[in-house]
Amino acid sequence: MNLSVDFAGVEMKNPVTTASGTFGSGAEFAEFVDLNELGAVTTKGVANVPWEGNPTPRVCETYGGMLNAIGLQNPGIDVFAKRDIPFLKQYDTKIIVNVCGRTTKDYVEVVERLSQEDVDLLEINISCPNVKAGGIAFGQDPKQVEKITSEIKAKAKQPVIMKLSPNVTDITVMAKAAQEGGADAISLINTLTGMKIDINRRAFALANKTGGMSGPAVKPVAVRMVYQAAHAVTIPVLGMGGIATAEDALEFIMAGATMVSIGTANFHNPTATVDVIRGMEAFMQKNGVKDIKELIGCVE
Amino acid sequence: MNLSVDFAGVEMKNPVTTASGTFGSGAEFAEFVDLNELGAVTTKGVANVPWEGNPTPRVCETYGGMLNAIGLQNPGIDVFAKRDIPFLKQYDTKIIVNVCGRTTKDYVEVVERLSQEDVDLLEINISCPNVKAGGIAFGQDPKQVEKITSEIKAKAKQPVIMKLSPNVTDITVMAKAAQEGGADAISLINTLTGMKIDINRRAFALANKTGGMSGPAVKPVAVRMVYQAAHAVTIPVLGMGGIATAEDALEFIMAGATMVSIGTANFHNPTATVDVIRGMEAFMQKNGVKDIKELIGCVE
Amino acid sequence: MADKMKSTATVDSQVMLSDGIYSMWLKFPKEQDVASKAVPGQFISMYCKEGSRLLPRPISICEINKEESMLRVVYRIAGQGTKEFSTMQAGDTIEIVGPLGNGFALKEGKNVLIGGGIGIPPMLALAKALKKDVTVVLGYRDSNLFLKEEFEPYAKVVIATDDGSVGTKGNVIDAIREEELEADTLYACGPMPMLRGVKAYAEEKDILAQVSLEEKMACGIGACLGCVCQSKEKDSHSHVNNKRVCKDGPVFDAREIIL
Amino acid sequence: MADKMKSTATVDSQVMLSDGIYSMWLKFPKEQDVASKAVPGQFISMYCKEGSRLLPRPISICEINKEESMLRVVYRIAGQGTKEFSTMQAGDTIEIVGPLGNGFALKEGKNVLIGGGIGIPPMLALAKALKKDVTVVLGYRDSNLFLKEEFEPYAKVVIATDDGSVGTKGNVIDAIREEELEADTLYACGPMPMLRGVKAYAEEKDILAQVSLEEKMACGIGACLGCVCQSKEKDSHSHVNNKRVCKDGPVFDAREIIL
Ligand SMILES: Cc1cc2nc3c(=O)[nH]c(=O)nc-3n(C[C@H](O)[C@H](O)[C@H](O)COP(=O)(O)OP(=O)(O)OC[C@H]3O[C@@H](n4cnc5c(N)ncnc54)[C@H](O)[C@@H]3O)c2cc1C
Ligand SMILES: Cc1cc2nc3c(=O)[nH]c(=O)nc-3n(C[C@H](O)[C@H](O)[C@H](O)COP(=O)(O)OP(=O)(O)OC[C@H]3O[C@@H](n4cnc5c(N)ncnc54)[C@H](O)[C@@H]3O)c2cc1C
Ligand SMILES: Cc1cc2nc3c(=O)[nH]c(=O)nc-3n(C[C@H](O)[C@H](O)[C@H](O)COP(=O)(O)O)c2cc1C
Ligand SMILES: Cc1cc2nc3c(=O)[nH]c(=O)nc-3n(C[C@H](O)[C@H](O)[C@H](O)COP(=O)(O)O)c2cc1C
Ligand code: FES
Ligand code: FES
Repeated sequence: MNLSVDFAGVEMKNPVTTASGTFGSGAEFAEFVDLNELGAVTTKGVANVPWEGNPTPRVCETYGGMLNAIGLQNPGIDVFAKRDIPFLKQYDTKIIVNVCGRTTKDYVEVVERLSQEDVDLLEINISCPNVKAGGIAFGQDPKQVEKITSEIKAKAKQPVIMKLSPNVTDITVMAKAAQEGGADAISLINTLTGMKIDINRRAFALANKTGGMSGPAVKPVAVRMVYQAAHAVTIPVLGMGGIATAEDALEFIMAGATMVSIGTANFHNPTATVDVIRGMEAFMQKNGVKDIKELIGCVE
Repeated sequence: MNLSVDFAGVEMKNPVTTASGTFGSGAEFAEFVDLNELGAVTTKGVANVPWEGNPTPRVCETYGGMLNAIGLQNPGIDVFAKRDIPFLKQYDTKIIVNVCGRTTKDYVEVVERLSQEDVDLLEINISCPNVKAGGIAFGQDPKQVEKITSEIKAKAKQPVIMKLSPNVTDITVMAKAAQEGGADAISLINTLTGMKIDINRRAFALANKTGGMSGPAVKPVAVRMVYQAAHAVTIPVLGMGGIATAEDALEFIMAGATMVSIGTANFHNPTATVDVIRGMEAFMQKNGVKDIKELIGCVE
Repeated sequence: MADKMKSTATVDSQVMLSDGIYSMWLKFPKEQDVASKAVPGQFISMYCKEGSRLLPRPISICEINKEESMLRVVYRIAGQGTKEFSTMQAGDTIEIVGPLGNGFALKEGKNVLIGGGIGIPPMLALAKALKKDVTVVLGYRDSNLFLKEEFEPYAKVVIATDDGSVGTKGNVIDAIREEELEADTLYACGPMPMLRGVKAYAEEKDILAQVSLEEKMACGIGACLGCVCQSKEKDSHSHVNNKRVCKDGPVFDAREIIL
Repeated sequence: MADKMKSTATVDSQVMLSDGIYSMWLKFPKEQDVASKAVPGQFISMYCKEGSRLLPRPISICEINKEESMLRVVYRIAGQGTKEFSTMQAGDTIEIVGPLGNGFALKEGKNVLIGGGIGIPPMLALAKALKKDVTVVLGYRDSNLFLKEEFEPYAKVVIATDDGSVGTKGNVIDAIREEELEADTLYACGPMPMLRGVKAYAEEKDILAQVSLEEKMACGIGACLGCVCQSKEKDSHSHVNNKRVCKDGPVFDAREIIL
């Protein structure tokens, strides 16, 4: 039985990674799962300098999901390179570094800095709904998507995954723009912008008013967008949004994703990542699937 | 205690109506609830001629919600006017007729036909994701929104509510376009486009491949869009998307909705509409709110 | 007006009949009349407790006990919802809406009831209601029969199995031909290929066939138009060639619908 | 590596202590070591069965029984999740992750423990662990006291109530001043205004105060950065002025954080 996939030129032992921001840099979850079992670890967004993030409350629960407005708190690329990369290098898993920024220059600075580091892929977050400048602003305009992609590609030593926002009218336009800009892959979905009001306090549940929605509730939107995007471009797709079980992961793969990320599920099941991998193996065993690649995009 | 609201010039005994397509024209639910208790009944979309709708399966369940691709099956305006309007006129509730079409001409034909009928408001569905022509195509382009609104307004005898699609990058642009076109109110959200794959059959759960997502799972997106839209326009907002309880309804009202619709909740609780009304009364009682209007948009 | 409601039933008993097939008796508050209104061929909408599963699960009525205000359902574990039901124990409560749909029209003459797989349960209530001249043809996959003995007091029982381990090897129509059963009316519930066979057989013999259909449902009461089947004539409700399985059915005269 | 896990605890007993306040003893499989690793001030993440509620509910450890592999939690019904917990009965199972967070540092000298409202429970485990020179100041809204008697074997107990119905009328700091309590270390858990008062009092008296904070959490284990509080110095993990309540806390030296 073969679970390995080639993702943008990187050989992964299986198609499962973590969704950026839900797994830190792996240290905390390493107490619950063996990181060696994962296809890759995708790290929390990192910028050129440390970011404070948003005031609290930063998270709240919603029906079958959650909202977050962390605001991309991160220690900056220097600390990340010194502390988090060496930590992850101890494990036999690929490293996908998620990059955030306020300006194109910010992004490029991080990407250049990472070109000296031994990491496998870069995931560029142009779709965070929780920061005022940068983030989602890039991800909602195809011209900007193409431009920032090509500027990053000009400097990047590792293959580049552009992470797209679901808060758009037509995801295929954004997927194509990323491809045009030279992206090696795309990942989606980032969070859907949402809001919760506490009617008893007559106040927003999050200090930031709006937050990004994730978890099982968003899965149908994510599967739809992965399907549409996978049919619009020729570069591989990293699918995510509400994956909690192997069945969920297989839905994304059958819709056209070459890899999948586990995000919010880690919060209600700290072993979700390895549970998904084992469940995929069990499904393949039961259904006589010899190679996971047979399933990628098999539902047309 | 006063629950009545003025919605686009129509006095409603309370701010609760039904979401189009989830309540038929009221006949089936009249066996479960007293329609006289509702602020208004909003009927299933009706076109100038009968529509067959989509092949089955047309509905499927998702985590905390559902997908539908009914495809706007309806008997056409003639049968509707002869059968459904007289049925609803037996009750002391307002009538909001939801209108669908493939071309602007289709919409205008229905609107003109309804100008002779004793109904209270028109809700124009320019946001149905489940039909090939018309529907959502209008609702995703601000120029089209404005144009179709003004053409409908030119013929309409009743106040016009434009029903907006959530499958857009910026809901405020669409809300403003509707207002520019002369809309008397806007309603949102229609369904989010989603997809489900049955991994065991390796097939789409819906014959139409994609469907519209509704139910509690979508509520945070709906509340966010209602808040944004209510702050972008001066016309009143009819809010919906995942409302199942009085608490949910109040969240929309505090976000800025003047009225709310109960949709998918009717399927898991046939008395959801009146339960919401009673729950709102109880909340007002407990919190010393004399007039529901005090709560509209109270969270800024 | 407003005389129907969601009812809270209490599980009176539940047993596993066969691999993955459960039988549950539900008891209703006397004043709610759910059982006394029920007729064979109708179904109830059963609701899950788990809040991530919102839509009703339509399940046919297998037996009706009006005196005790009880209904029996027999169901197969098909997914998470039926799995949830299968863990329920006597004394647990469950929300239901029903009885829903139209039920079978009871005819005079020779009645042949045809149940395939999980379409068998509704035939039991029907066999009991028809009382005389009843033959029931039950189609199973293999020798894991269920409910068979319970039919014996009310009907002549004929069996077909896919693997031939019991009765006729083949499908229910094969069994009818093999046993040379004569019928004035057929009543059928089961998988689509079986229903197509029943419809064709009825046309061949020029007899009436009432077939019970399945479709994915959202409201279960006729409001959402989720569960339609194609009808030959323009339906009087929809004015297109569509009938609602939940409200206009689930039982249809086979001549009226396209399978 | 990979030595922590989600544990399935069994409810050993549950009782209501006061209006809306419940006490539950959870028993863990011996091999999982949850109780034996726990220290006062830590918490556990409790998970709902209902699938629409996905995030953990952080609840402080109120008592630790290592011999029996049991932990006690005392919680108030604050919303749907705690309501779900309150319906659980002996024998029911619940999923938890823990023990989590850092716990109180046990100090020599005069220890004054301060609990306000639902911040009282963790003080019980602490009082038992500190053993000597323990005074506990408990702040309640009114005469609906809970846990008070359970402290008596381990500590001198001082009460403050908002309405003055028992003990000092006012807050816990009012009670400390009224009773002229001397302290080398304060340990506090309760609402934010109370913690601010404790921090100010400690600064005034130039003594150590350890305060236990609350914040909305998503992961509960330090990975998501959902639950931060503002720290005076740049934190060694985040390199900004933020500390994670779940991982770096919930107990902090009051001097290190901005309340
Ligand atoms: C009129 C009618 C009568 C029925 N009578 C019986 C019966 O007596 N015994 C029995 O075992 N089954 C019966 N079924 C099928 C039964 O409704 C499904 O097996 C059940 O809903 C599956 O639910 P689940 O949560 O286990 O499966 P899931 O696949 O997890 O269900 C997901 C969703 O799909 C719907 N769904 C799945 N399968 C079907 C289906 N075959 N028909 C309609 N909806 C479906 C569910 O209701 C739910 O909304 C009947 C169906 C209909 C329409
Ligand atoms: C470290 C820590 C220890 C705690 N110890 C106790 C205790 O011993 N006894 C007790 O009664 N309560 C305690 N709380 C508060 C308790 O976590 C909340 O009351 C509980 O999570 C509410 O859940 P709910 O589903 O009933 O409420 P809801 O309001 O429905 O919960 C919705 C979401 O908000 C979160 N939430 C709501 N209130 C709080 C809160 N005050 N703090 C953190 N998250 C919250 C919930 O976890 C959930 O994710 C503690 C909180 C923290 C952070
Ligand atoms: C708490 C939290 C923090 C996140 N931080 C980031 C981030 O730093 N960068 C990023 O690209 N996406 C971030 N995301 C988005 C996730 O990576 C993922 O796209 C989204 O949550 C959908 O997947 P899920 O439903 O499996 O969680 C974050 C999500 C959550 C819930
Ligand atoms: C089965 C079904 C049919 C619908 N049909 C229509 C329709 O005909 N016209 C329309 O404008 N919206 C239609 N909608 C959308 C709803 O009116 C509503 O906008 C949406 O479902 C969100 O609300 P909810 O989550 O409360 O259901 C339909 C929704 C469902 C679930
Ligand atoms: S399920 Fe709604 S009409 Fe049949
Ligand atoms: S809750 Fe995730 S870091 Fe504390």
